[in-house]
Amino acid sequence: MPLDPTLHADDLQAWYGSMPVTSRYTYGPAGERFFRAMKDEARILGTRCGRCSLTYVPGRLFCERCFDELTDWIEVGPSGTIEAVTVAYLALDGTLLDPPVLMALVRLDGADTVMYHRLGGVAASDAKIGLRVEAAFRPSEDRTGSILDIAGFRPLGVNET
Amino acid sequence: MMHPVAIIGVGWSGFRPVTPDVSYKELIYEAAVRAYADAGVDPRRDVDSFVTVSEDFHEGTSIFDEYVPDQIGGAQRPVHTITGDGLHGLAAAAMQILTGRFRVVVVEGHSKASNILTLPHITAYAMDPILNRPLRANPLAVAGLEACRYMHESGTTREQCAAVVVKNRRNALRNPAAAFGADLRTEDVLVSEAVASPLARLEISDHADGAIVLVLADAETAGRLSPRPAWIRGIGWANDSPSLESRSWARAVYAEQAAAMAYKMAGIGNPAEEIQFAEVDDTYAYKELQHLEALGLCSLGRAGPLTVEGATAPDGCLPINVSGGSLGVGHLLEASGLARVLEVVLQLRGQAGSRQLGDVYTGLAQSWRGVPTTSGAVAVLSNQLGGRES
Amino acid sequence: MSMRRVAVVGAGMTRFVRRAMETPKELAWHAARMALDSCGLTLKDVGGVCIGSAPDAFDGVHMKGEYLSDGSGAWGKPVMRSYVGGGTGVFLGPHGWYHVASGLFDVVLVVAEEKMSSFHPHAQAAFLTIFDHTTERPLEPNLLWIFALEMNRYMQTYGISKRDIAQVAVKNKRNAADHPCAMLGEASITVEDVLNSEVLAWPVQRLDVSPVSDGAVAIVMAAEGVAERITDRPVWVQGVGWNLDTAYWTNRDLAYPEYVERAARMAYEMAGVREPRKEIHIVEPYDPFDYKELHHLEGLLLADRGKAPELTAQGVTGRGGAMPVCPSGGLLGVGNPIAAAGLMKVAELFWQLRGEAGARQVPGTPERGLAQAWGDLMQVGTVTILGTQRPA
Amino acid sequence: MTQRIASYPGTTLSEEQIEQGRVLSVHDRLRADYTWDAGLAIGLYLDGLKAGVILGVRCARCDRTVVPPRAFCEQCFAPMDAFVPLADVGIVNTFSLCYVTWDVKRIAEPLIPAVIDLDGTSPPAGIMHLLGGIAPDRVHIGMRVRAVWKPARARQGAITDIRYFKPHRRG
Repeated sequence: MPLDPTLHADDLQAWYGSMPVTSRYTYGPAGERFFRAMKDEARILGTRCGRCSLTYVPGRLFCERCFDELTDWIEVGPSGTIEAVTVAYLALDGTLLDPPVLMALVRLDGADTVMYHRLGGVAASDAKIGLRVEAAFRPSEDRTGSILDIAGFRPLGVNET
Repeated sequence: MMHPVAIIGVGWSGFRPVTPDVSYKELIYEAAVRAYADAGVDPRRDVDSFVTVSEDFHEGTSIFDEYVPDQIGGAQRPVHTITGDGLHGLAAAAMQILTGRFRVVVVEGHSKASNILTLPHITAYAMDPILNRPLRANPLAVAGLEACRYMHESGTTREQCAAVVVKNRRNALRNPAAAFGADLRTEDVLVSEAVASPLARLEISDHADGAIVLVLADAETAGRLSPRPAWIRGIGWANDSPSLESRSWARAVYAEQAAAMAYKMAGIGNPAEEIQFAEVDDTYAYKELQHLEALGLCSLGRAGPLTVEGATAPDGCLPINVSGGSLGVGHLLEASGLARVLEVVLQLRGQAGSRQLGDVYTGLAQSWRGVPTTSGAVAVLSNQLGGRES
Repeated sequence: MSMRRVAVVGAGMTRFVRRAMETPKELAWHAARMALDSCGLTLKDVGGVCIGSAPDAFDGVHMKGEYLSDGSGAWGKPVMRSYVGGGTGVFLGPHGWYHVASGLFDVVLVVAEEKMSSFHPHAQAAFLTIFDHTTERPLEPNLLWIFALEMNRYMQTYGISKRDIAQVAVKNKRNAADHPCAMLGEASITVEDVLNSEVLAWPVQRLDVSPVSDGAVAIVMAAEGVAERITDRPVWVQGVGWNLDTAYWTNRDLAYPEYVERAARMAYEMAGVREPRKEIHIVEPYDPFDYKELHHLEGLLLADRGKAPELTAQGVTGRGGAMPVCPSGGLLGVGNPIAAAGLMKVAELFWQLRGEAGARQVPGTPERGLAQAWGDLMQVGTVTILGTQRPA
Repeated sequence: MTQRIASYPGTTLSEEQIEQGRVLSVHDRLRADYTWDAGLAIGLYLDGLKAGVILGVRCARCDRTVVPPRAFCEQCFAPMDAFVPLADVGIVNTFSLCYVTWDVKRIAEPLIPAVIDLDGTSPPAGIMHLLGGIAPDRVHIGMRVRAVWKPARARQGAITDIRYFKPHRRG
């Protein structure tokens, strides 16, 4: 006969624990070049795949579609167009963000892919697909070679389109 | 498929928001015992190979493969882990049988999501550590962005998304295994608090605990053991780009490609006509609509209106997620795809109780691995070997 | 139904290094690209992709298979990742085999990758969480515990000395001096060096252990009829086998790896091998620790229990011996980026059986080789048998 | 490799190149916290440890008694029959002298992990734990050991309720 499965509520136990995972990531050759350009010159670089006529931004070492190595680096942006936007109300730990954060997909002028980043300087109600924006870089002394070297994307000035 | 493969046994335990009375091993063991009784096999004698699906960070253990064999009867047998959805595990099992060297293969998937205290942090760790993660956004923002783009290009409205929630959670009321049955109105969904616009809280499936085990067999064994085998007429799986930057956002290209592979194998030329009912991924309400269109079950932009008109209700012309889907049953992490397959098998056997659809002989199950992946799989099942000519 | 035969037609790999600059995707791409180039194929020719990679904790990415998919050539293709701990790399043999033998794919690209250096500061700490979270982890075990416990039991049961075992480290690190991708190739290493190295977890000392590494390896597998058009020397998959023992490793006899024997018998049966010691001409058993090569040779039925050290002492397992073992240089010499380390052994057999192993080429004309990996809690055996002869 | 391949990709870095920023890098830490349901078998195992008892479990079909307990027998797949309190005495099946902590810090006094086959199990079945109260060089496979428990009030229902196993003379 099987084990007596009758457990009572106070018999229930759980063991608390966590998985210690601490990481350090190097950028690879393409990441090195892309983020150096962001850090040192506030420039956004992509790589172009001639075979697929496709410009990846940020620039990559290889084309995922044809596997060619990508060596043709070109500058793109800093202005671009919103292709999707969301108002994110929850932080990573599930607590409410006040104010919420706007995240967007931005297709930079000259790029065939989008950049996933924060959107600022615009009311949520005005943040729509098609809005023209530009990258707002942090001051050079605050740039470290990170995606955060761009503070976020802002609507283009009134007269620029 | 040169040599037909059938699902001859199904077993599950759960699905409930919490399962504090059982360890993951006991939860899986319960499902396995049911599956083996249903199939009429003894795992220690009759099963040639076992496939399990899991992800280390969902389990809280590195190399979780270590802890899978005992509770499915696989100790000292060929057992391997696929880090994918249960449908990827089903594909791995079917391929082994198709080699001709394995007659009976078992697939197992489970969720103990209630034991995970920091799931959003873990999901965020799947994002690119250099390009995306430093932005520290909640991964639901990726779903919000996809919903925004999909609704922009398809014309789908929030009301149509809300109709999916109402349908699936009402379907779940007739599924005794479902955790989140409810009788809601679209207004309830629309007014629920915004999470990542346009997604509101009730449009996001909650997680549940549970385990599912399926027993697959070759034609000869299925014929011998099973009164009503569920034949796998076609199976397919595909990935779009894993990067947020270069993937397709409006269309679920992974589902289009996985379906094309499965339909080709099943000899299905017109899915909208030949697929009678389907269980598709609805991790978020808009995904059911996006997936219906990607699967060719209706054209771009039509899934929303069809849902509001009741075409995808149990009594509609194309019943979708009669089980309740993830919204109604609960999201089962890597076992989600197996929950979709489970309902299709029960329907094809006529064992779906008060949810039973009428005369059904060909159904489809589709899964997606969730944010931030573009990984999906499709299986086409039938209770007739050749699939009745429509 | 006669089984659809499958062959390896191409292979490629990166150097195994201590701290790679490349991202995991880029490491996978380098190996996959080289494997396709080696047999003149492009991504268009690839039907499906099989990825093998071990703990997500190392590369530091959850659902790592998805993250690696573009680097593995899986854009817009069917792809899945198999993961059986340390056994993963050689399990890619069976995994790729059943993709092709099922009839679903004519050509599959099989890619193994590991970047352990992304776990900071030291990859070994990631292994705490392989132990049972409730009944063992609270004791704060170090990964070395489980190897030292097994090594000690093996030594005690068969009366094997540290010196017997150190020969393996010397043999493999010297062999690795001829491997262009090796981390720890060392032509002049001696048994004394191994015996005098720092004691980590007795009886395990520093030079008994393979290094933490980054790297990627890829092979291309194709169905009969396609393979012969791709290369005039396809190397056939003659046998595959895998076996997973109970998780309760403290209830098992650690002196003998029964799961390796079961996996080997499965592969021998498929390959029609009745006398392994005669019919296996090259062996690449898993050697994350030097004693493991001996332990596994016995599990593979290629040496009597407790007698593998004698074969090593007699030079039988040297590169010029009757049964070369780890001519590649093994994990001890080439390096141990876990999943990639296992597939490196399969790639070594591919190059050896085609006479393309350069300075590592074993003499004569070997026709059949066996690669084996081990993993989990002293618990999984994976075996791939390759041969120049097309299976009957 | 194939002689045709001239050079192999993969560039290695030194720790200094990264730490001094000559090569870019970014750090991260996974927040992964869990409460793992112990369930029936391990729930009662932990209860037993709190009460100063090591519980095994018995399969009548296979006529074996094993530890740690499990709800089913992995050999015959039948549910286990009964919990069996075991003596907290056993034999060292194997051991190690470990001079490195789990997070790779060097320690002078070694930890002595061991597999201890407990009396009352059949065939002999062990658990992993630590040895103590003995000079490292005197530890040997086959020696008899007994559990040293934390005081009852300090026990919480955990494997660490046993501090270690120390040498034990018979009787």
